[in-house]
Amino acid sequence: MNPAELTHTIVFYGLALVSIVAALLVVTVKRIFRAAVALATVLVCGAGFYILLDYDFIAGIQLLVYVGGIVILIVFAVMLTSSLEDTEIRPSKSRKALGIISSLGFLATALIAFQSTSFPLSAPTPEQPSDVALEIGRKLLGYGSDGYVLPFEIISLLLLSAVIGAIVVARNPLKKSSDLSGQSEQSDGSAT
Amino acid sequence: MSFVPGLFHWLCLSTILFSIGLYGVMTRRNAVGVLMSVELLLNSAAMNFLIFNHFAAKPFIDGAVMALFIIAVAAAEAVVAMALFVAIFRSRKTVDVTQIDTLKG
Amino acid sequence: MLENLLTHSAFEILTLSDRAAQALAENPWEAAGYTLLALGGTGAFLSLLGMALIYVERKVAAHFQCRLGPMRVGWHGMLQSIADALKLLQKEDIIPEKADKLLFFLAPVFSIIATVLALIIIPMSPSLQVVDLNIGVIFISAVGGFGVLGILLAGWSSNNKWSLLGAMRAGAQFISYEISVTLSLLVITLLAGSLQLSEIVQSQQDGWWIWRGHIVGVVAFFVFIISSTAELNRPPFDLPEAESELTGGFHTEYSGLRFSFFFLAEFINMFIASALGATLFFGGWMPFHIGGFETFNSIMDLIPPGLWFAGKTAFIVFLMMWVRWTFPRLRVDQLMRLEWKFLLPVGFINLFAAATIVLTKLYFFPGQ
Amino acid sequence: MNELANNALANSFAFNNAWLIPALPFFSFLLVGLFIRPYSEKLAGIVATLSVSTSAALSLWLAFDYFSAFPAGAEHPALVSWSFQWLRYNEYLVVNVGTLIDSLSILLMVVVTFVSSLVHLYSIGYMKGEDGYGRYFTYLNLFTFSMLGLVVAPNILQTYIFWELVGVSSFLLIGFYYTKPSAVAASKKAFIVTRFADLFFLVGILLIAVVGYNLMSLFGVPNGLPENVSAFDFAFITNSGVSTMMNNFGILTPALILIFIGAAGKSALFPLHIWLPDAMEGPTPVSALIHAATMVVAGVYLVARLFVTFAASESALLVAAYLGAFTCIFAAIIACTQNDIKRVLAYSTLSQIGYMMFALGVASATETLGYTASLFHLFTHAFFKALLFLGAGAVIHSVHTNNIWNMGGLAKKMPITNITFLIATLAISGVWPFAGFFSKDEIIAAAFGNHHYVIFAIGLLVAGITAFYMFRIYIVTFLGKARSEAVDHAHEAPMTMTIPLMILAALTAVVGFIHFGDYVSVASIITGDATGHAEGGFPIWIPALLSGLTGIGIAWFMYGGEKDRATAVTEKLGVIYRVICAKFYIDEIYQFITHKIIIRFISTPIAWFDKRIVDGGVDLTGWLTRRSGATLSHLQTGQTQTYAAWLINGVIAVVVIIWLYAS
Repeated sequence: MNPAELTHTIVFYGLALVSIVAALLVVTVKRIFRAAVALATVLVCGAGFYILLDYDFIAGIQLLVYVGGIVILIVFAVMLTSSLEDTEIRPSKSRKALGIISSLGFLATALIAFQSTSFPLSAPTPEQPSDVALEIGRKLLGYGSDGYVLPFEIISLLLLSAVIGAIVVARNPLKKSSDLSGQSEQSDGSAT
Repeated sequence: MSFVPGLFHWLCLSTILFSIGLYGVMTRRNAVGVLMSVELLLNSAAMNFLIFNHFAAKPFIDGAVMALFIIAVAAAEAVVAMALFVAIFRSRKTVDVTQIDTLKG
Repeated sequence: MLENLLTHSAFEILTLSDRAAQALAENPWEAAGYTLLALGGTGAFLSLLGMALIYVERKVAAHFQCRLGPMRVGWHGMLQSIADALKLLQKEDIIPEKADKLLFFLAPVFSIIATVLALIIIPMSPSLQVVDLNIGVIFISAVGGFGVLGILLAGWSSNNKWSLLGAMRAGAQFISYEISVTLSLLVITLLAGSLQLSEIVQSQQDGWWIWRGHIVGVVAFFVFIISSTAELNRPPFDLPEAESELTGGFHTEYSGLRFSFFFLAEFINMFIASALGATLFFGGWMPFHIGGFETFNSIMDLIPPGLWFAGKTAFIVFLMMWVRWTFPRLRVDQLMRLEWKFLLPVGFINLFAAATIVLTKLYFFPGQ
Repeated sequence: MNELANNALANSFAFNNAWLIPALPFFSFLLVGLFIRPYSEKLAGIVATLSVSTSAALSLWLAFDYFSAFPAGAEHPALVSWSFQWLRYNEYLVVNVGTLIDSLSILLMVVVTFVSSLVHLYSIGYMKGEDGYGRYFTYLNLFTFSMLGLVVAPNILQTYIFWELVGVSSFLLIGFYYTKPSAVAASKKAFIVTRFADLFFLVGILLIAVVGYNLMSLFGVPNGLPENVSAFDFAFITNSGVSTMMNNFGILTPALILIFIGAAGKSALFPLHIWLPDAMEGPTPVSALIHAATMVVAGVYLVARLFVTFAASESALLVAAYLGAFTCIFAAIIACTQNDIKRVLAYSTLSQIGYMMFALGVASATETLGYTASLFHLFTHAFFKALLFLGAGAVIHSVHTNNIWNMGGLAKKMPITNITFLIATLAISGVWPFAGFFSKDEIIAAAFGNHHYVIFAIGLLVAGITAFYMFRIYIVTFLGKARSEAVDHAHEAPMTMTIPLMILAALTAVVGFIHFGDYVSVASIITGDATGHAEGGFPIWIPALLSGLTGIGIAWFMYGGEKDRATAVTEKLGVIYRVICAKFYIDEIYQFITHKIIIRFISTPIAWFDKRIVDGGVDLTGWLTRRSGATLSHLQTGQTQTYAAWLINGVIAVVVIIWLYAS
């Protein structure tokens, strides 16, 4: 095992350990804000995994969108809907058992499936495209048979409608003001 | 079996994360917690795309594109979910999913 | 070596991580040495730079207000910052009883980590850069998220309504202005055709993007400066810590060393934003070049790249301080209106214009 | 086919765009009904009238072009000027929608559009100030469209569709005063009775189509027909080879009798006549349109259209002949006793339709005078009967009553109406030189010429009765003294009403002189045989005219003088009079049959079956669904996480099952 491979292996297992522990914290911790921090950890580890897989660009996007956007949104949701003293009530025994059985069942099924399937791996040292970001850009805007311009546009529409929908759902119907920015401030204040 | 991470190791990792997410989806009482668990699921799904892209189709980049799409969908989902939580909290003063059962038969 | 420096085309990028990787193949101990050097160097740089910036800020503020500022400790108060640091270290570390202690502890760490992560990819000179990620631009806006996460943690875990309000303001402000920053970064990415910071610097060897990209570059620069000032929570966008309303905002409950972490992070972030602005718009360590004017360019090359970088960064830092002591603080609705109704449309139009310019090669000195 | 004449027609605008004739009223129906009516009622009437008048002008143009290309006495081919495929079941069962142009359809188009446009014009004055003025014109347009579509149909299925549309629009028109219970009842009665008859018609069509299709599949397309002929086309049905083959299978007569029942329903032959007198509940111009020129002659038109086929089946024609003759005398007798001016006219219509029908019935493939006579009578009758109705409408409009015994002495008050009504009365009574004389004479001659002496006798007798009852109402209405105060306030109708009257009166006076047989004869259908005139050796017009004059004389004797001789006569007749006056109790017999027999012995058990078994079954399904839903709804816990657990475990179960199945 050469030094590069060794570091690769060590980093993988280290990150895996951290992310699994953090993921467990996400689903079990009683204080929801701590769960959010654990989630951020999992996602950052995810970015690390992507770098290990040679997808630096996706890792950057993961950090940008997940940590810079989604986690902050989740934290906002936490802030708007609960307070520091709130701790979550434990789930009922039966539900917990159901959850454990289902997730372990899924894990077992999936692992057996992986074990019993032979995947068509690519050649030992294949060439990755030199500039992944450039290639992804070409793919996203390509409208040939292997282009993704249509899904790309649909995703844009999805995001737009999600944003508009979120504003419509969350705005306070009692307030007549059309000034959204002022309104979000007021709902911030009323929720705390 | 070698300890150098190969396809199987990576798949194990993503599956474990996915299972943990499933457990969270089924047991979390706080709706925001459920949302976080769903993010775990999405994250491990995106990771699966990249894993297979890396191990099975390295000269191509489609798995990465899919991962990008998943991230975008996750963002949209988080936005809508947050708006819904705020609206639900405003009307019911709780985001405990076990208490939101108006559709009970 | 000197010859190499004189011909600008030979600015060889040799980052610390590259050297570590090279060394790893030969001698793992050397690699460990480079890693330690990077960590230690960054830490030392961080604290020194922070203190220097605090001193500068105080001096600049004082002179804007026709005062002298610190004068007692050292020559013209040069050692004032060190004295302040010593004072902070000695202070009692108070943790509120009802705080979430784990998160309360983590919050300043997050802030500092964010600054360190951002700092390591800034190319300060051809040979002074810790790592040279090929997704530098994305990375630097991604790690910004950690900083704001730290602020949110601090606000939440303090269990204080002022802190919470400040944190939420910070979060909203960051998410909003992040879009504009990214849009203006994308303009330069488009012009330079790369996400890697060192390549962006190299792409400016015929001239800095702020004037090679003429209108688009200038607009992007101003959008960048305004939005990053807002992201840094610096006045006039300092609503998250507005003393008059929130008694300090998210760091109300912090004291001593932890408080100094936030304080330090804030100033380092200002440096990072300025350095990024300098790198993207003013060519980073690239001397002032004009495409085709070989003689002029080689004269300019006589000034070392590190000095160029320091000068440009200092200029932008001064610009930010100038802004701070010139404009009054905005209201929350004004803040949001500025972003969503002004900067965002401008940013989009600018990005579109930049794409057009790149396609039609209307910028100055298109590739020789 | 005459190529030269065909070429002449090829450049004719009216011929090439014959579809416009029915389409114009349809477009106007949409336009008026949807857009103009809500905006301006007055404009609705004008637009509707203009569109139908344009149609009338177009059909006159078409007639001119057609008869220029194929002059009098020449062969008159049937041409399809425009058509498109609407439904295609298989190669022999194709339904086209198109316009068939031959002398018969041109005759009907001219009559329908002409009378219809005059009725439209008349209605502008007559309906003034009524509620639903615009709606009225919308319906009128729809009705005109339906009738025209029926007339130009090149295949029997299109005929059937428009046949039903005529039924619907007549339903709407008869029930125009839908706030009046009697009008509602009358419209329902008309619709149900004709609909009942149409059921037989449809069965007849399907019988012919199925048999025709099978014949073509077995033996190929008959000689003399194009390859792409469909079993629905008139060209196919009237083909002599086809009718011979169908006759050999014994299918022709039943099918034709079924179709004839449909025709009898629309043409109100006994015993399906009961709807027509009641249909007088509609506005009087509607009666003029429906009962003079259009709907009731649809049956005659249909039989005439299929005449060649009917001629191949002796019995079907005999049924038509005797039923027509019976209706003829039956309705005439009832007409003598009615006091409602419109009802008298209605029964007179029945009687005249009877004439037309038996005239068709007495014709045969070789003795075709009856065919020509029937259509000639249809033609003249359309004018004088429309005139009579419109005149009656004018009278009613000014006196506000239908009862002739409340009128009298109107001649001086309404001179134009009086004169035109008199002309029409003379025409229907068969007095020379008015139109009725010629056509009725020809019918009676045809009956005599083809050795149907019973029918000939009936025809002569009815000619007299017709003259009697028509002069009865004329004398009572217009002559003598005023019998009520309403008459004192009577005044002449407005111009929009008198102009149609005058036009119709003029036509009634002259159309009899057209040598009709040259234009419309069976020869135009049966190719090659250009004969059509079976002149009797004996001048038939003398007894016919005498019969009519006798009737007039009796009427004058009974009602013309100062004395009330009529009462004495009715008293002498006693029971017979009362039976006649009650219209032979036909309505009561229907009532008895439907209520006492059908409802008690058929409908009640079926209703029980429907309510208990069918509805019970449906209820059982509903009950089962509701119960199982209520039971299963307990699975619906409202807990999203339980659903998630179900989902995941379901997926795992499916995967496991697939594994087990695969291995």
